[in-house]
Amino acid sequence: MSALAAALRKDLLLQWRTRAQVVAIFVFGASALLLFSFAIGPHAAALRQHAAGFLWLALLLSSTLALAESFQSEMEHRALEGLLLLPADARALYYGKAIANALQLTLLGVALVPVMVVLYDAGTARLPALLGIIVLGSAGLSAPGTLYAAMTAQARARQTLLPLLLFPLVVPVLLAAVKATSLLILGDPMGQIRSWAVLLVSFNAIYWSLCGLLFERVVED
Amino acid sequence: MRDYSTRPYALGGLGIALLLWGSTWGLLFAPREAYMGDVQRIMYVHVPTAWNAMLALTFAFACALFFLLRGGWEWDARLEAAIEVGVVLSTLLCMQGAIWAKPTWGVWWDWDPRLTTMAVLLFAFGGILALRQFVDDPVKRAVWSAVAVVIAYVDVPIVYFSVKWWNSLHQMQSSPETVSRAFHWPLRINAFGVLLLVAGLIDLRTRLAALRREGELAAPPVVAERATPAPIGAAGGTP
Amino acid sequence: MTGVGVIHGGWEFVVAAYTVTAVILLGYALSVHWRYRAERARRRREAGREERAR
Amino acid sequence: MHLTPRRGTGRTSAVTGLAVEAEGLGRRYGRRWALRDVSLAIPVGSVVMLAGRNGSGKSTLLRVLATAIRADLGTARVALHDVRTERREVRKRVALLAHHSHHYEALTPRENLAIAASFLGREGDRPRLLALLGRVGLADRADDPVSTLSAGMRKRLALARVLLQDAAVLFLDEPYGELDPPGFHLLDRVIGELRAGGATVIVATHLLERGRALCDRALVLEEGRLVWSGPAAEVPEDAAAGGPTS
Repeated sequence: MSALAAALRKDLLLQWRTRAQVVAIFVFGASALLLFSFAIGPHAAALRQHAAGFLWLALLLSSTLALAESFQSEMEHRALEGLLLLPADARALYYGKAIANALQLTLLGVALVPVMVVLYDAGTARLPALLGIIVLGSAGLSAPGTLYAAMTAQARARQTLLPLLLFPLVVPVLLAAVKATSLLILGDPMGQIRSWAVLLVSFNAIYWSLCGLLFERVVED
Repeated sequence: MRDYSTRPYALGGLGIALLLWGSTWGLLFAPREAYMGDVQRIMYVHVPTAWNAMLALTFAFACALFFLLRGGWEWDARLEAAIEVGVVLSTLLCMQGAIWAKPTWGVWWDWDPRLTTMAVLLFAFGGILALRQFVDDPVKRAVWSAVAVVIAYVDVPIVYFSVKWWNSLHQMQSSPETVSRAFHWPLRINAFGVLLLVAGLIDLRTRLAALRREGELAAPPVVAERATPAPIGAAGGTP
Repeated sequence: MTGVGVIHGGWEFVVAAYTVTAVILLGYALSVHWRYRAERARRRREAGREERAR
Repeated sequence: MHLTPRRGTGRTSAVTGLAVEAEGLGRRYGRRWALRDVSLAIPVGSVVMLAGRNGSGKSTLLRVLATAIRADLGTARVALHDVRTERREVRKRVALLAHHSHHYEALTPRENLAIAASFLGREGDRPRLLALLGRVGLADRADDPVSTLSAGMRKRLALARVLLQDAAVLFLDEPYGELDPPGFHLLDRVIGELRAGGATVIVATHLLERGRALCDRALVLEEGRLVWSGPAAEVPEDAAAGGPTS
């Protein structure tokens, strides 16, 4: 457990020290939200109808930047190899990085909500539920995303490869998160949000364990 | 290196023969379906493609597991073949699905959970094919694509259920398989036809992958070439 | 529930489905065959070159 | 400051007396064999120079022995543990000073060492970290981001990180590269102290003069093969023709 604590402390320190990048990624996400509204046009009803979808699309696009960035510093001077040779347990390194990425994506998601409320007039009173969905969605993107970021950071054409591998995989996260968020915004008469939350939780359960198992094979030579 | 490999061509040939037989039976002799009319005949080729596309991707999953757990280059070659054939079949399946949906529902894509899942798989495994292009080290390429196949395959049931729930509001699920007994024979013949053809394709594509691997990796050094003096221990031959 | 009642005609869709199937399956089979022969020829040339080099 | 006693196999407990033994090691990169059939045996406590031209496989050999990369052929045991099946055990007893300095650019030298210490399970060694940084001449830059450090200073940080691991077997890959003359003397002192502490040190270098003075044995690699081994004083001049100004 202490290795996980050490890894998490390392990743949070790294993220804090490179926080300018996180702000830049937030601006990218916010500008994506703006562009989506131009694509639809100034019809308040339509914008409000699709607000949840735009929020999660913006977060998905920003996540690839954040995930790729998170492994840039690991590969720069083979810092990750340095840790593995100490030795540091690969699983601890994975969970440290994945948790830090999930926190960062949650932060991004929370920061994008006010932008959504303003641009699309799409708010919700059930803020705790919204936060819960954002946390589950961010974790769902971060688990496989961190593993694929570690993989593509060592390959050519990494900017295209990460989204190419990640997006088809996280279709269930996108579907569930968008549905749950729109139920919060547009109302949930039949109380369906529970089933979407269950789907998000099961996706996370599967991929947080599976990717932890496979991470060592990806980073060891 | 086997000079001439007959097995894949034999399998492929037999498969094509079965396909021709099943298709002519389905197109010309099978009775017209009460409601669907002749459009239903697309089933005789769509359903076998669906079964075999899933089979090919399941075989890829098995190859990935064998490679990760037991190792061996032959599993990597089979993995490459199974992924490529799986992607080709999934592409074909989505095209057939669209051609089937237009007369039936008036739109090219009706978000049927099974077909949509195959479309997601098409992009997932297509991405893995791209991954294999962009990694130069053969060992890394083999391990990473095996890992990616395991991750993508485990996602199949989740994608299916999420699309099913997501889509269940629109309309009752149209199940193309509601096929009465009289229509079974052409379907079953075509299913075996595609199966044999796919087996032949995977077999041949595996040999191609194995050949490429051979070309990529240098053979082990010949011990006889060792330059003298023989590298004795640094401490002058102590144990 | 089968949509618009009995569907008349629709043969053009059936023909389209079967041609697409034939084109893709046979096209892919041919591409694998050609790539395989090309690779084998390349391997044979390389083996020859290594032979001469030794 | 004398190094604390070795972790892992001390020089007395080793049964076979060999810190590093390898048999038929091979490693290929695509069509080229970087290491071909290398076999060697290095007794505990010896300081060995690994010489050879660029591309002779020096770095590859060190990285295989340090378990940074896999061997495609052959077997090797370092500090009595197999590099293929007991990587974790090997890594507890081995340290590698590589070309890449294994640190985080955005963090400071003190933070980089603290991270390494936390994984080594030695959290409370803050004063020791500062002393270590002082020893390699980075005391005044302890809190500047590593991105602002020169190449020589990064090499010193990497050296501090290697010393932090307190290893029984050390692989130093071109340690003199990028160092200035004071850095040379620092490294000579460090190697001397490691020898005195009973560690086994393998130094890959082109500086034959320095190697003859410092090391007791030498191995020469050529095109991935071990072509000479014997006392360091007699290493043939052409074996590793020249190199940067010694």
